[in-house]
Amino acid sequence: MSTTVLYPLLGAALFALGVWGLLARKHLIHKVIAANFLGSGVFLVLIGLAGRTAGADPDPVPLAMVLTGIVVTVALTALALALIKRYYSATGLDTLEPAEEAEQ
Amino acid sequence: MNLVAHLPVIVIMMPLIGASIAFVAGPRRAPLVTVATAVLTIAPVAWLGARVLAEGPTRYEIGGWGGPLGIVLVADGLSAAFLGLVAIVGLGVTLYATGYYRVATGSRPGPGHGLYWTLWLFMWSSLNALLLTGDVFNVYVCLELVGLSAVALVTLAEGAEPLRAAMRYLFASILGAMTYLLGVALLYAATGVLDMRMLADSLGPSVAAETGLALMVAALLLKTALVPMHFWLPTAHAAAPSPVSAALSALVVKGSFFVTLRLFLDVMPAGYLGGADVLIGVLGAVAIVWGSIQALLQERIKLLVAYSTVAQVGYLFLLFPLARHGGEVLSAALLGVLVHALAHAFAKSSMFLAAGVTLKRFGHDRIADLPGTARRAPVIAATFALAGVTMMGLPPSGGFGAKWLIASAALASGEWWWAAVVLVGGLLASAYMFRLLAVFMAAPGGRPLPVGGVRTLRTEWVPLALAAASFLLVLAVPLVTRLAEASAVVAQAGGVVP
Amino acid sequence: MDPVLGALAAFIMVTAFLGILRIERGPSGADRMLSAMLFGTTGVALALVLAEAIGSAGARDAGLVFALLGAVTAVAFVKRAWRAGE
Amino acid sequence: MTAIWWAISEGDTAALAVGAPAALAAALISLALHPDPLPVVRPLGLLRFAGFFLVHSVRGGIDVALRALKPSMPIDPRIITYDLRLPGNTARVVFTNTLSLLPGTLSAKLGRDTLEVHVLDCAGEVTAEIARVEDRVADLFGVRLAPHAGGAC
Amino acid sequence: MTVWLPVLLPVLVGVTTFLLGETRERLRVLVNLAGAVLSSGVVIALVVRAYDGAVAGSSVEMLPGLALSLEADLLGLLFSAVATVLWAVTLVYAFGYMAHAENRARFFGFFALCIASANGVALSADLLGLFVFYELLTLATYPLVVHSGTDEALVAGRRYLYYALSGGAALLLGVVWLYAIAGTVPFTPGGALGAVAGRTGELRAIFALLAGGFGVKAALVGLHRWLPGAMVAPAPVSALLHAVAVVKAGAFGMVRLVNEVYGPELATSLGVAQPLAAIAAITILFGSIVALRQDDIKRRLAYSTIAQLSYITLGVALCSPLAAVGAVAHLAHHAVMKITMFFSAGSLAETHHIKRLSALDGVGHLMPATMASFAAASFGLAGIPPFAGFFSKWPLGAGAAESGQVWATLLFVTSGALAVGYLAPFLVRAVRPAAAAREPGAESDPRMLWPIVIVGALSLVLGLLAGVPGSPLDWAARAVAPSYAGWSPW
Amino acid sequence: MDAGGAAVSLLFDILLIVTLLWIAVGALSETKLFKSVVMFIVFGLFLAIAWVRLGAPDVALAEAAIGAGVTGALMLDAVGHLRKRPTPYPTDQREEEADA
Amino acid sequence: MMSTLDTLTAGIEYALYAAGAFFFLAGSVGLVRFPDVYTRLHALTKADNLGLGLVCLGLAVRAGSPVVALKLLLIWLLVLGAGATACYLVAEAARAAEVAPWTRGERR
Repeated sequence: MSTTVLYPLLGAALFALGVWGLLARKHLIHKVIAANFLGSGVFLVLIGLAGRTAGADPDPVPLAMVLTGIVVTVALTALALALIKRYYSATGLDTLEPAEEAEQ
Repeated sequence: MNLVAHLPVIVIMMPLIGASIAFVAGPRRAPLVTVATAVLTIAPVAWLGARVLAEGPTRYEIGGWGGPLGIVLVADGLSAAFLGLVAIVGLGVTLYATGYYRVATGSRPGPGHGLYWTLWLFMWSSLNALLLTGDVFNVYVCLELVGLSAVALVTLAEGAEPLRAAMRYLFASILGAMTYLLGVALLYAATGVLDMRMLADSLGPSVAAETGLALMVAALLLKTALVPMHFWLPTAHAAAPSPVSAALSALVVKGSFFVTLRLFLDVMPAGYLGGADVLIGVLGAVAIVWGSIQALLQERIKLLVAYSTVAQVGYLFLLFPLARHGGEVLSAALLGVLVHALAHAFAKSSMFLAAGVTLKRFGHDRIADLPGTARRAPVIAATFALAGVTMMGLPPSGGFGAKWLIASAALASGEWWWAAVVLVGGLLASAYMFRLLAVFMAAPGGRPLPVGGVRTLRTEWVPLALAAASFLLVLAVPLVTRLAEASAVVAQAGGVVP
Repeated sequence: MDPVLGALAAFIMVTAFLGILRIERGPSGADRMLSAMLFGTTGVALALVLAEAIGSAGARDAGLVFALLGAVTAVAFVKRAWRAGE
Repeated sequence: MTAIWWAISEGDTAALAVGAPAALAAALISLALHPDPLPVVRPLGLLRFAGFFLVHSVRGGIDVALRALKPSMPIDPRIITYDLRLPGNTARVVFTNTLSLLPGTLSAKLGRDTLEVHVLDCAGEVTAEIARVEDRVADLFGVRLAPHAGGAC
Repeated sequence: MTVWLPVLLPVLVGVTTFLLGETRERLRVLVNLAGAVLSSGVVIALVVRAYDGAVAGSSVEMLPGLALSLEADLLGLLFSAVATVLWAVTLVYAFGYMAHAENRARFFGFFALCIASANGVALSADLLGLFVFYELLTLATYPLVVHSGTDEALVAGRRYLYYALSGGAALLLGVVWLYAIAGTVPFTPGGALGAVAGRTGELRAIFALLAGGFGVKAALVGLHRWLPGAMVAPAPVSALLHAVAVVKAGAFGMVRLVNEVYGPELATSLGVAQPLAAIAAITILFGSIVALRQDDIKRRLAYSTIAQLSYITLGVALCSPLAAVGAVAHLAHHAVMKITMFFSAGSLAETHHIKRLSALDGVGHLMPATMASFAAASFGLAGIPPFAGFFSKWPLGAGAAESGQVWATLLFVTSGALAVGYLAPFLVRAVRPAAAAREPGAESDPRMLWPIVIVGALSLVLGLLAGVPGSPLDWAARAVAPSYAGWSPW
Repeated sequence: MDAGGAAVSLLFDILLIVTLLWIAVGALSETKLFKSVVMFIVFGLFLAIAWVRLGAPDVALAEAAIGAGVTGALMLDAVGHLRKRPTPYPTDQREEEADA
Repeated sequence: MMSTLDTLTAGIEYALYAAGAFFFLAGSVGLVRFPDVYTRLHALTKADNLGLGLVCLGLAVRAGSPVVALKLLLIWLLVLGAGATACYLVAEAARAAEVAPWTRGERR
């Protein structure tokens, strides 16, 4: 019972947190973490709303979606981290914004 | 084996196979592989289009599964039109890229040159999949794949700025994709299906389903860079290597728009998400004005062209408030938007490619420092001029056809203000395009233009050909009309001829 | 959920929760990594207990992965992230 | 290895069909990649070692738990350097890892022929304890070691 | 299909010229001249057929349900003939004038495209086609305006674009709107809007949009500001485009709009013709008075153009058949006369570097043939018989009086006097003894001189032959008559 | 399911959810990068527990292995990289178009 | 109906859980209380692993299936191996970074 309500709510909260982090946090690593929270939140909503509890007939669709989603998220995270490393090597910066101000 | 039954799969797999071969072939032979792939992809796309024209929208269930877990591909006129667009512009971009990334023996190979071919073909394949997929979850996967390869392509440019732009692009892309997936989650919880056709049948009044669809649409708007969610686009499109910029601005943005179109016209029943269509239209109008003004203020050609994309994308969204009226207004507006999407794709790709040549030849793309270009590089100037005419929507270009159709749909619906927006947009486009052309026409003023790089047939004439295609697109309007008629939505609306 | 197993799981979680204090206090990166490793072990326990409580055999496999995870992150930490004097 | 897979898949024979060849292949590959001949583990030694290990790891757990929970926290840590007698890398690694799980000791750095050990309480016959463990590991691999000289902390 | 030739031939010439490039001088001359002569021949053939009452038409579908249609009616052919024939003449002049200029391929290429667009404007069978070519004309003219690439030219070009494209946008809105309520609106003498005449509010707004759009190129006061600046273009451009093709496209649009879209009757009953007439009247006075004060020769001529163009607008806006005939005839007459003047101004500038009126003293002795031609054109413009201008101004004034709008007759008389005022100083100064000794350069290059003499002579000849069938006056009468049911010039 | 079981599982759920949220907020609001990353890894582990709790062991497996494991390792690697002294490119930030 | 044997197994099982829980608690407390990296590692490797072992044992008793029991044993062994390795790696890194071990008399 609690799973179908509480966990989607947790998912929504995590999603909101992720959006906030992605937009408000400056540090690139923080943004990546936030993006992952974003994903986790969505996955929780997916599984939670599917109402899959022990004993119930398992619905394979959300599971398949989440598994795909996790793989995609890891790929994106890997790309983001690789970019961050290159960016840092090139500029010594770990945020997007201050450099912009300097540029203008 | 029945080849016809697998056409959509072939359309998707062809570039993917090409990508793998290009990856294995190495930077020296990859260009050839890519050109071959681009040429070969045209055939199944054309075949698919012909079949759609002959037999109407078709569903393909891969592996014969169907059902919730199987992969369903849908080919209708709309997807065929966009697939054809991707194929033609894709071929142009590929040919151009072979000139752009010349494999100069002895000289330093361009950064990321080897990866370009693989990533580009991979993005092409993902785009084709996005245009063909028939269920909302696979849309998510395709969006992510396109985004992933697009970001990687942007970073092929050297220096810190492309990296910064790519990261901004990536974060926006993730935000969009995740929001979209959240929407899918809610929608699935509410309806239990993912297949677009089944969704169309099972959508009822439900808060969860409406919220889900709203989230999906919002995410797609972000991906299509509708103001105010455009912040990521100009830097990314301007910073990428020119063949990449062209593909991003011309094709990738259209992909997410295509899905929006699908959701609004094929999936949602009329009147669903009440008010959202008007809101989107208003944002589109704001985009036209705001993007054009920004374009007018830019100092560099590529940024100008990128902001022009922000503006031109706005026109696409004028469809939604007009679509409410259904009937002939919808048909005219849909055709107009379709023509606009095509015309803009041709014009925008040609402009980005020409900007790339400008950079190669003159070493920079600062507008103020390019007087006399019309004389030194008449083909480049002609490209910008022809493409510019389409941007402005002046007759007889494709852009004119689009604006005419949209404006007449607006006037027929009684909502004349959308027509006014179209006209104001055209004027603003003239302002920013002629600002550029005027500099090209100016006397060089004694300042010798540095001339570097090598002029090749491919790097100068391919953009010109694309620009000419955008200019002459009116000639293809009958074909586009037939394709629009063969799309699922217009079948409901009853013919496309206004 | 079996109350005993549920209580056990809850208790283990509380102990794991204590470990967060170590992340807060540090002082070095290694100290913080210890918390992550703690969660590796407690995570296995939690997974196994929950597997039993819910009756899902697959969950035990998850426990298996947890066990490896602690090692993987530790390796990554040591090889890539470790710098003295943080 | 196949047996392990059988346990992991909880007796699912279908999984075995996949697992057995995979496990076999993995074993062959790891053999092929390993240049040194693997030291042979003696079954009887293994049994003895397991008993020893279980008893001591329980002791180790109790020991550290008590130290942690006692308000006075009776610890007197030190790092000592221990001269290794065991030959061979595999045996040494097994020894190093075992030592970490046993009461009061924690391997900190495996040198060329020495092992730095962090001891939690320097009070007792720590070095002798370590040497005893080393003997056990040696027994596991069927190696006989010279007696350790012993020494205080 | 013949009706497409006046458009397609110049396009072909233009594209060929671009592709030939800068260096193939001879071939360029050959192609351009051949194209101009051939086009003129085609137009004349069409005219002959139209006089016989056979109107050639053709249409190509552009958008679904939306075709680009051409039709060779007499009104359109008048404009087309003026543009095409004068193109041939101007080409000869331009080969002389541009002999040492840069970027000649570009110049002649766009020049041909301009003529193609002007012919398209002339021969379009409906508002859509007219709009399409009207915009193309803007685009093709821009590179010519900024040809020199100087800052002055660029500024003038920008201003030209602002005005022309804004006008184009108004035009587009008007056309789309009109099509939305009335469907395709083919030009029909006497008006084509009978079916929707009841929607007065919308029709008024549409008229305002369309007249505003045409008014930009027709240089109605307030919308005229681009024209004087655009005179920085090379003289042949000013001559052909600003005296003939571009501005006349606007005036021609007005004629089509009033006579063949709304129809004189509807335009009067809607109350839209009268304000247009008033604005045109103000423009005439404004242009004439400002012209009086200009010292720069080309600027003086430019303001003169502003005034004279509004004769045409006023003529149709009066909705009197005779005045409309005068207006349409003035389309041709003014073209011939003004082109003579611009050619002469170009020769003066190019051969003797004279750009100001005050520097003109004694030039008549140096360039007698040029100045004689100039004089012929001036007499015509002032409305002195038997020069051509008289035969458009007379019907204009008479028509105004006939329809009871005597104020307009008075206006024509006044502006005739003003024209004398701003043109006489040219002639007076030309015959004055030179203040300083001039180098004996005499007449300009024959390639420039002969065209001047020919068009100058035409200013007189067209007047002398005004009564002959086929003269602009006769032609205009035939073109206008169908718009006024029950009216016949004979 | 008896009342006691329900209560216990509710307790467990709430405990888990609060922990997850707390760690997530901590990871994002933390200024020390390394702390954030460790918290992220810990978050991944707890999330895996949540998957187990939701009866999705396959997801738990994936989450633990790649969500926390691989991602965590990659992040640690990136954090390590970000501690090194950067070696900036030449100041020229144009795109690569400048032909060599 | 619960037989005596069942009661007995349940008793053993719960006792094992309790013991396991105790060691988990001790490990965490040690992690928090101990003064430096090395000592904390002691707590982590020994107490928690023992706790896990006991819990596994309890679960094995409960499951009553030899296969599951074997699997639990394997998992425990794996955790032991991984834990010990990780522990060694951290300790070695700490040594390499010259983190001085805490000695008695020092205040934290």
